Amino acid sequence: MKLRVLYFARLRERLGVAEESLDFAGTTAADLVAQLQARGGAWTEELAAGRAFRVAVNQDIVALDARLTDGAEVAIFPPVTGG
Amino acid sequence: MKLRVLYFARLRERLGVAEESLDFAGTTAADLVAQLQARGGAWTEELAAGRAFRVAVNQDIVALDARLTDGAEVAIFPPVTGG
Amino acid sequence: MKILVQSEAFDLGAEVDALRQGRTDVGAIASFVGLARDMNEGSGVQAMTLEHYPGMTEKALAALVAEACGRWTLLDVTVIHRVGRLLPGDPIVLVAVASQHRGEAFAACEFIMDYLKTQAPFWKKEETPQGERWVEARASDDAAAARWDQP
Amino acid sequence: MKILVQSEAFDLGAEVDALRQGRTDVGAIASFVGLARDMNEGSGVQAMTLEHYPGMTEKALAALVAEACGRWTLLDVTVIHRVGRLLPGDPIVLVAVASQHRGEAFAACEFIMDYLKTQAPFWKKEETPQGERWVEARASDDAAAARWDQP
Repeated sequence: MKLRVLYFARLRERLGVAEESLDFAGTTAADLVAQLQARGGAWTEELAAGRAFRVAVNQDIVALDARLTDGAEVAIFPPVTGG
Repeated sequence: MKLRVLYFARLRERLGVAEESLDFAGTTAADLVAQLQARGGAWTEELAAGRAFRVAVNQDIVALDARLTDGAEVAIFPPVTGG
Repeated sequence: MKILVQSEAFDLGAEVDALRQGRTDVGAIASFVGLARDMNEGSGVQAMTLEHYPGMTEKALAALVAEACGRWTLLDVTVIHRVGRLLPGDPIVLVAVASQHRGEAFAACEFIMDYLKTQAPFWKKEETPQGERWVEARASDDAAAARWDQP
Repeated sequence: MKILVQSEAFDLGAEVDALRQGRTDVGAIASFVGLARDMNEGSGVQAMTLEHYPGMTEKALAALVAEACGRWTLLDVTVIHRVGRLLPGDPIVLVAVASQHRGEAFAACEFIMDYLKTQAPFWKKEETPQGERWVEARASDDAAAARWDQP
């Protein structure tokens, strides 16, 4: 399936990308994170287990076992700090 | 001793007086209330035991066992309802 | 600290601006405006008149603010309470609290309102279709104030 | 209900007036303004930039307001959050809640702020004498939001 993946704030800067289109053969958000982590470098480091990041699917924050669907907008970002 | 006694709100209306100067031979706020209650009519009714009223001495709310001093400003009023 | 008892209306925006003007250490301003409603205890209210105890009112409000400043770290506080005749929709009371962090601003603002309701010598008389009536003190206000009592 | 994400400043007085204009059933308006401070985590802050996630931000704020309306009886709510570059002293966020009674207005206003701090996709980057830094999420904000979790 095709996904649109967005990155924000510190993760956007560290990964060097704000948005990309991606082919995804897995099932869950955790599978996507594993696929991205396999890219090495900052990807491996920032998306390691235990690092604080959030995943939103179609603009709702989800747990890592959430299932992804074709055409979904997935966003990965640090814990929020507004207000 | 001499006291200046003020009445507010519903009590002022029911008692028909906003302010008076008073000779007082007792000791405590409770003694003053008993002296006023002895006037009969609305005084007896409004200042009866169990009726909700507050006593302030020199602009601080006090308990009925507070001692009064010569020249004190004593105020008697219903529970407050501002805000 | 600014404490006023007045018949005139107040300007929330101007009062909050005054709390933060010329300073960059304020992180949070919690404020409250209480307004006259057209309905109370199940019957219509056409107007109300607020009576107070001049002298004691200011003293009681200053004591409330001092108590709040002792409980929380506050940068500034404004309390304005109106007296006289007010119509439904008219603002009655303003409390605004500036602090570094929001938790303290919210707590102090609500504390001042809760204590004001039970400690400051104001009384409301309402004009209703059935005539004039003095508003009775409410047990819920005593309960709200009691929440802040220290153990 | 009014929810805005904007770079422009907001006007607290005008927003609160809008909540009460033309109605006489509002008894209480609790409001909160969060401001940029010149100091955070022990070092000076010369400016900050607020990034957000367009689309999700508005959706997350609307969900917070809907959650508040489900928990309390509210008459109206306004939430405005600024984005872009801000200087110390600049207002960042406004939450204003109108209701019949003050307890609900205070609770809903603080609830919305606490949840906004942990749920709405905004991120702050500070400019300090030591360079730029992304603000880290604070455990105290998680704790403040957790207070509202239902048992």
